[in-house]
Amino acid sequence: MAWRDDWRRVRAIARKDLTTELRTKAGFNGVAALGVTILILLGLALGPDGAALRNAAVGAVWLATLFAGVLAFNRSFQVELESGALEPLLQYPGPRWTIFAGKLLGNLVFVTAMVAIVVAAGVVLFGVGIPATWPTLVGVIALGVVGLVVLGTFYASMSSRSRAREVLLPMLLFPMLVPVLLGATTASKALLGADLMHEAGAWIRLLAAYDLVFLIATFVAFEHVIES
Amino acid sequence: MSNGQSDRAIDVSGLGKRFGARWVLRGTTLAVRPGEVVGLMGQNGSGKSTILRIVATLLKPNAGTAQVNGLNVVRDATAVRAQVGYLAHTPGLYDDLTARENLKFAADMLGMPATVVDASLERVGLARVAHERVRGFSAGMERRLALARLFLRTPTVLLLDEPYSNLDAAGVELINSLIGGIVRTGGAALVALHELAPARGLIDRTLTLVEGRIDAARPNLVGAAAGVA
Amino acid sequence: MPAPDRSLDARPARPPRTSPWMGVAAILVLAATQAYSISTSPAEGDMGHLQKIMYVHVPAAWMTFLAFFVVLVFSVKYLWKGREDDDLVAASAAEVGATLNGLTLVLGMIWGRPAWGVWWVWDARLTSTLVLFLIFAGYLALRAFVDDEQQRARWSAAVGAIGAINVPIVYMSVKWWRTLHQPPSSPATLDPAYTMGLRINAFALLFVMIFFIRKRYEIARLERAAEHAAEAAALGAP
Amino acid sequence: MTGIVDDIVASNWSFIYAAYGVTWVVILGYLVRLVRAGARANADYARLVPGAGGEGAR
Repeated sequence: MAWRDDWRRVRAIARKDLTTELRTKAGFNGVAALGVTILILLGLALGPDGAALRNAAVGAVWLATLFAGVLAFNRSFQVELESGALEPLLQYPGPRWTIFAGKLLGNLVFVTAMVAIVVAAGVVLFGVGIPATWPTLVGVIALGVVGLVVLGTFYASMSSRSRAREVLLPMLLFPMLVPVLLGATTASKALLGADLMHEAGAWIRLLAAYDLVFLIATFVAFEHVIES
Repeated sequence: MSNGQSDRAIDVSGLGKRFGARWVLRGTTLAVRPGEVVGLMGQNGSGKSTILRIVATLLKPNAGTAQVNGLNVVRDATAVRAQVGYLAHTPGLYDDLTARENLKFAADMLGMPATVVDASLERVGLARVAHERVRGFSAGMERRLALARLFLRTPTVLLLDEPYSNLDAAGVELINSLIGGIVRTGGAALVALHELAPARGLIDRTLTLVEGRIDAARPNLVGAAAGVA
Repeated sequence: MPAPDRSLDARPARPPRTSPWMGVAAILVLAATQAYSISTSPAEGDMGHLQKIMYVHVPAAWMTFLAFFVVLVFSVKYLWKGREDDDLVAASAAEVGATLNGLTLVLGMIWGRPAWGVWWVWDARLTSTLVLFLIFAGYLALRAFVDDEQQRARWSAAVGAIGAINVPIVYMSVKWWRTLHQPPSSPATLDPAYTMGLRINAFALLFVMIFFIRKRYEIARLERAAEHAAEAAALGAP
Repeated sequence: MTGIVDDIVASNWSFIYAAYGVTWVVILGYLVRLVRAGARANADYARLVPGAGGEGAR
């Protein structure tokens, strides 16, 4: 029965975060708009040659996702800090990992929605043809998003409570995401081409392993990190 | 007495806590027995809130120990949290959720059935505005809603931080009925106060904090008042 | 398994001091091994005397990884036991490791310019060393930006352990990223004439690093001991 | 050795000097940092712990 209570807590936190986001709207719209703006700026910086743009599309989309995503993670803890809600949250009985899982779930939905917009914008703006292997491509994006959200949520739980949080989160997060960036961009590029060298499979395994390793590591470490 | 039953609901011994270089608690020792309501007096910054937050497992002490029903607040934090009801100085509500959603969230986190939510709203007199967002609430309404969270279940130890501020006479009555209800079932309460008046008749004794220590020389205000009367 | 509360009597006495002569000796030995290997190593066929940079670059890279391994071990140990000393060892090793890491990168560039004609190549080892540097720059920034020392210890232990886990993954991913697109620049197969020089230099630098970490740790302990003394005075402990 | 190789070798010496120069600047620089931090910590300790007597007492 305990796991049912825990799952109820996880859902409650995710639902609460998403309801707040939905009602304020400014948050999601702002983050998604930033992602698209970064894409447009990259297009201007790299264009106007069509072939060069198509070549750079994958990198541009992932960079826009990383930069806009960083804003989402600090936000999700800001909600707790602004109204002094973190203390009651920590005072509830039940294991602390449920807090992390709830935040993770909420951020996953938030960032997935944002990525959908950024990818759609990237396809249009950079003139990318959708390949026949698109379901695999969606899988690659999903694996990349999970890696981003797991570490982003974990580091934001600290950076949101430190001095200079706007600087600290990217400093901690971006170097950690190098394997995600390389894996997601290379696999996506391979799938957009014909994947003649069959390299996408290896990258997908790397992404999956990365997600699994850090999912476990952050769940273990979160309990030590969340307390004040 | 590391776990199980104890003759002390709250047992704080030699507690030290600092924030940066500033020492807020300097070896505080106090105890509250089951069925007892103790008022914690002292000026602003004397460390009242810090003691409550340590006992509520929200802060870790730099020195000394604190126990709730024989459970150590650092080692057995999860078990302590299940027994303690804590009302913070700030309401800690989510502004963009309605009153009812805020309570439903608390019920989910506490593992209580959803049915207690409406009863609790009724009890604090907020049933009428249950579907309004907290953002539009007055300070007094926010405090009532924060209080409603404590009515969701029956803790054995209540920790209240300045519960009477921003409350009208009816609100004061609510707090007192909450404390009374807990004490009748053998629970205990530690209440941080800056004036005794609203809690008179309910408080068994008072302790006064001066510079992070219990001042032994200060008279028990409840006893003193009784003596005069 | 949260960190246990520290009771009043668990106050550390004045920490021991490593003799400064150990540092002098380590640094003199390093100078001697460098002089020996520079003067005895023959000029290499392709690169001439340029290979002499290897005697500082390669040991610096090895010691960087070793230092961060120490960070990993003591971070995990801190999360497990909650002993303040472990946090201080991890912090000291991270600081020394980041310094050596920066040195490794600069030496790599000084090597790359004459050897390859460019200051930087996106080679697997160079790139992952750079990422490692960034990860631990983040670690040190976190330590600088958090004031509460219990919080700082817990947070940096988590960041240190998770950052160290990432190091092999980064290395592997950068290597694949390179090899799947173009052949890697062939690593110079090492002639036996150079291995001896490399080994003794690595050991000399190891002694210097151990001295640095120990000294840094002792200073941190001394600072903490002074704070604990102030704590005892504030609490009026017997 | 041919003259061309000699030229390359000669030009490379400046990079070798640079490499060893940087190494010693870093090592000695860190050493200086440690010595100063150590002196400061010792002074603080001697000030805050009466009777400890700074160097190695207790």
